[in-house]
Amino acid sequence: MIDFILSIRQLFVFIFFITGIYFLLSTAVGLIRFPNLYTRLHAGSKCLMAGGISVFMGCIVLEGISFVSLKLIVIMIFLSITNPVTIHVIASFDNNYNLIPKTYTKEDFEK
Amino acid sequence: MLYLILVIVLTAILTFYRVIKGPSLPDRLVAMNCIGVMFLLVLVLLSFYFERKIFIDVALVYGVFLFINVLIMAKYLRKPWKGGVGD
Amino acid sequence: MSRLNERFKKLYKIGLVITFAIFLFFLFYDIHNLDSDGKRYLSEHYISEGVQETGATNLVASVLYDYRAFDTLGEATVILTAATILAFLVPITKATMFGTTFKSIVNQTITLIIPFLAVLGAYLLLFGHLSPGGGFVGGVVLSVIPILLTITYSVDFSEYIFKPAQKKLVENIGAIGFVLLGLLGVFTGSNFLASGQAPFGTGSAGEVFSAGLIPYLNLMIGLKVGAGLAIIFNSLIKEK
Amino acid sequence: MRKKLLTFILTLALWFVFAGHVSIQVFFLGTIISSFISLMMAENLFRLIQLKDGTKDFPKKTYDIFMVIIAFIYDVFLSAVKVSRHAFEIKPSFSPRIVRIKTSLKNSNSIATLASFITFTQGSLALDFDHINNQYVIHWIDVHSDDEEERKIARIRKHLNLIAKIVD
Repeated sequence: MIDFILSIRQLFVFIFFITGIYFLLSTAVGLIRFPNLYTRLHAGSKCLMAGGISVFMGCIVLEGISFVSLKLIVIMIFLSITNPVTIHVIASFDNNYNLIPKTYTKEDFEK
Repeated sequence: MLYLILVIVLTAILTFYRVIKGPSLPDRLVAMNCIGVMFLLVLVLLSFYFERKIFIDVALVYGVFLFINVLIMAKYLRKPWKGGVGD
Repeated sequence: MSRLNERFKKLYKIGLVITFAIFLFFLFYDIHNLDSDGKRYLSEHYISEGVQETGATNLVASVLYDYRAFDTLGEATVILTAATILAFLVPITKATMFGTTFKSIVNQTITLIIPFLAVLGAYLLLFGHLSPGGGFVGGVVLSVIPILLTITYSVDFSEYIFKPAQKKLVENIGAIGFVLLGLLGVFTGSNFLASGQAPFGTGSAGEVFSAGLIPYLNLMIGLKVGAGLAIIFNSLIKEK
Repeated sequence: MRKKLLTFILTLALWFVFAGHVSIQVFFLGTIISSFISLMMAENLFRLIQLKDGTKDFPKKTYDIFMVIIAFIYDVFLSAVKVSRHAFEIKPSFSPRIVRIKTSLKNSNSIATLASFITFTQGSLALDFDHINNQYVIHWIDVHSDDEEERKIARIRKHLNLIAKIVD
């Protein structure tokens, strides 16, 4: 009975790690092959977070119920809160990046 | 476990192509953010490989600094104007 | 002549890389062969007897704050000097910087994660002798809070919440408290900054209140580094 | 007072997770630190959330938060499959479009939550937020016709109702 539960746990860990590798590889391939910035932002937000969450879930199943898995859950929540904000900041940075040098002329700097 | 770490490092090296090539500055920022998260995963997996669970604290602090780093870069980096400081 | 000059410039970079590689190779070769000689008696002593003598399970903390604590005092003085000189030299007038302005989405998220950062910094400060971390890392994490307030709102708002005089006071408390804690060793009849040899009692290793003076020294270094970095960042960003 | 108590309990739980073991000394230190943090920051943390009904409908609210988390994880994986399918095509084909969507949310806390939800739904990315007209600027990865656009906007409205139930 115990062997059965152990093999089930190994199977779940294996499935989670394989999906994580697939999403991380698709992140790298997408960043190389996509044509412009906004489509690259899609690859950098969704595939990356799916890969990260699945690798963390594999580690949690491998560890079991303890304080270490609670700490892993804290890191997971922190990443999933901050990553959309990072992507939004880079996108709005690109908007201003193209706009600002046109709106300031040379006379503004001489003042 | 060791093969998993090697595959993640290989994807990070693939992503580094975009950092070198990238035509504009936001492309490089996105690629750098991706490399940072991948190495955070490597740190977590290394703590499982060496069976020292206390190293997860290092990954936590690394995640905090990654967020701050990208925010400050996105705020103050810009295209240099003619006759300015960076020209 | 100019063509020769260009070729020399190219060869100069390649030669620099090769020289550096050879230097690193010899360095690593020496470190790798360190085992064969009898040069490691000091580190063997630290590894085998460090936990018993100082009471800290983190061996790096036991070296930094017990065996070589006097070096740490010198390192911490560097930050104090840098903060005072920057606050003295940088002019007070403010200029416009062309940074991008953040929307309310960023502000709300930062308001959510600031208590998390405060708890993380306090944990790294107070558990420096049990886990990786310690005074320097904990101080940097604590100083991230004023830096975040500066880059999302403005310098004025950040200096309204954490006043510059308060930050100076906290840094001075850290600097003076370190020396006063070191003098405690002299009063009990042993050396300056001694915690393992002085008769304080190291406690049982692995608990929170143990390891003699090390947690308190960690706390002082953390306060000093955190306040110092916040002062340096706020005096360099002169945004209107 | 209720806000301070909630902040105190949350930070104390976070402290125990970091510390890694439970003993009297850890509890003593954690009480000091989390009371200090909750006295300083409770007003700023819950500045814009109105706790109108109090503890009366606590089980219903917990159920709603649970539903939001399930929807979040489901959306992340479904959208990642869709983008990764584009990455492994022989010739990557897109038809991007930029759309503006008007919202009825007034709370700036729920606006931030909805922005991170939009980033993780299928094929959409929140580029910017317009404070004057109260609308999002959204980039879609593949929209082929106007008919399809309507269907995708309806999917965002579902998230909007879900979030308006919890924080608004």
